[in-house]
Amino acid sequence: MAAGPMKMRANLGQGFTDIRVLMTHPMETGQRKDSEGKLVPMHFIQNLTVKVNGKTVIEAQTSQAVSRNPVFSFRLKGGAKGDKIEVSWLDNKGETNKTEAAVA
Amino acid sequence: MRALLVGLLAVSFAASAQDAKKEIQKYQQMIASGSPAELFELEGETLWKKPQGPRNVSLDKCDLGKGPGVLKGAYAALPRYFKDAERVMDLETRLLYCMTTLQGRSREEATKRVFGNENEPSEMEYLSAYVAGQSRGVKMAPGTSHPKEKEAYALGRALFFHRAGAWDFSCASCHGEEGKRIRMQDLPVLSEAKYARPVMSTWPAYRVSNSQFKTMQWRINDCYRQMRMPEPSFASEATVAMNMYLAVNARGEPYRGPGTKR
Amino acid sequence: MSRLFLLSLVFLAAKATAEPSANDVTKVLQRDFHPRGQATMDRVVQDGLQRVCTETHDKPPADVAKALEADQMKTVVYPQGSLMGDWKRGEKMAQDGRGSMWSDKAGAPAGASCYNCHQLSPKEMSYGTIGPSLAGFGKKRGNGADVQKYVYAKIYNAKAYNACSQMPRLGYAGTLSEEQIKDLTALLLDPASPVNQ
Amino acid sequence: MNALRRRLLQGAAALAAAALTPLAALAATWNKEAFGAKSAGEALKNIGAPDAAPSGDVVIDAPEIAENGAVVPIEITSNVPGTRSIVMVIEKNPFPLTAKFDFLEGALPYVKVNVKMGETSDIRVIAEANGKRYAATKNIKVTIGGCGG
Repeated sequence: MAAGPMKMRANLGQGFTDIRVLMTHPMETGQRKDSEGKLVPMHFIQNLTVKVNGKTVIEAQTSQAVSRNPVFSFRLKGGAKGDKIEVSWLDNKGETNKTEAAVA
Repeated sequence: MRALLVGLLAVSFAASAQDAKKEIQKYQQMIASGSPAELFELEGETLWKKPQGPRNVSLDKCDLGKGPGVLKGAYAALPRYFKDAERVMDLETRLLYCMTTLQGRSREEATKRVFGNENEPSEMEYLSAYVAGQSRGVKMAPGTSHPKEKEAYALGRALFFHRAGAWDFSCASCHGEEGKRIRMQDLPVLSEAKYARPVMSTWPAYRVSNSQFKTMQWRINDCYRQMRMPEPSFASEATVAMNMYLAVNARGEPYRGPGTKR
Repeated sequence: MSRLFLLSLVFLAAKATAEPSANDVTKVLQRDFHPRGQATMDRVVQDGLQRVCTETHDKPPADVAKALEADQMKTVVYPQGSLMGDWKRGEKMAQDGRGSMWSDKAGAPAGASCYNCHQLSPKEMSYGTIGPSLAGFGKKRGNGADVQKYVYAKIYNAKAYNACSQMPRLGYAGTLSEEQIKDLTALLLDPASPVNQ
Repeated sequence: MNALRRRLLQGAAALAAAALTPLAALAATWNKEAFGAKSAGEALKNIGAPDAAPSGDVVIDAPEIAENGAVVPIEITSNVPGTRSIVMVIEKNPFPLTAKFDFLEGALPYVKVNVKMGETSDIRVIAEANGKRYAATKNIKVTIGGCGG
């Protein structure tokens, strides 16, 4: 799949909030050849931001070594049902996507 | 002394083999808990509801055996006999039927690209992910009462033990004996319920080795490829029969897929 | 309605769900499979050995097995001279699982898939167990002419020693060349091979 | 040319994206020197986390054997109070630096992610807290799975 849909779950755990976010992204390393033997150009997520109720809590920089269709899990201190979590990414081609979920 | 040493060596060897098995299991558990399979269910839902074909209608009136548009538990009851088509069908065979009858698409167009790749998954793959996901928690109960269903099971069983091809393989060559593996992969004895259940209750599945979502039709197709056989035709009676044999061997198991595989 | 008719109905119903014969299955394969690449349709036609193994679920009567094995032995063609090639090439081939599939380029050298089913070099941790471990194979048996001949023939046609073995007939099937089988023989028997360390 | 300017010059797609993207995301930095480094040491130095002494408070949970190098699940937890960042390198990858996570107020220093490994390698994690660094290492064997066809 090319860069596309995301899905997120945020659940209240024992004293923390568990976040699991799935992203559709090829995460191409630039070293892989396609079926015709041509190198597939690099294409990967470089930045990731996690926000809670509009406030940034995690910022990440990532390389092409993150697996295709990335899955990240994070944890937040405390939290409450209904807290709005937003995760967004930006890749090396300037493409971007984001998803939102309320803590359940 | 020497015997003791040899004994110790054997023990440590056995221990390391045990450890390796444990670590592989841990690997499998960890990838399953962080699987992108759900993304395919999401896309599948969009496709299910998207009007397509000459009649420009979606698949949401497709009858997968539980009535038009009923998805809950439909996958867990497949394969089964369909009176309208006068044959036993598995999920993909039935989806193809709906594409041709409801959407008015030609079989040729609808089967042009049944197996996708990592860049472009196929419509069948997305749809299978979505439909199968609607059976989570439902016990697998493929059709076993209609004579055609019995026939399909018997044919599937015969196919399973049938040796042919350039390398003389049958399915049972790899999946016929307990405790065997290929490379590091344990081989399930698919003729037995104990082994068929965990396997069949987690297909279709996301395969991490090639970042692709794969269906049962693909699974059977790729086994025959590696058996050095010619290619089974998509949705053919033989492939549905094989699927039926495996599903019946797994019946009673709550469906837990779409799963994640190596 | 005559009793005979009723009986024949019962018989037909029973027949409908009875296990299809190997012949029936072959007909299904001919109808439902299609050729692709080097995997041509002649592959679905069973030879006598495949037929007997299918019908007996790989447990043919002893005398039948014996006759089949003798028959298969006749297919083995030994090369002139030494049967030991280069174990390094053999090890590479043993690791390679490709060959004879529709996805493989016809005519390109095939792998031998050995590690899929056998342990060979103790250094390789990823090995299968469908076949017996071959670690230390040559160390235990030496590499005399008889052992070389046995190993070469076993790889060329495994069914010459065990009629319904799950091991492919790699030489007989045309998957591996004479040169390649010699390299594999060396992998098992050469004292310098990792298999014998 | 700095990364931001280059990104802004990347054409219509990027501009369209920029218009829709909150400023914070657009201004995000990506340490090109560190991610482009071909040795773990250089990468760690460039990202501002030169190697440190091992600490039992940084825990890497991962299988010791991965059946496939394309997806290796790694779970990292820092039990060092006040952990602000976690840096991860895969020593034998062509570009070892894999990720840097900055944890601001409200986040726990924990992450689970699937990564690619070209071959059997050490994974090295450096956590930073109160200006000090704490390291953990785990070796993961990448094996060959399946029939290889």
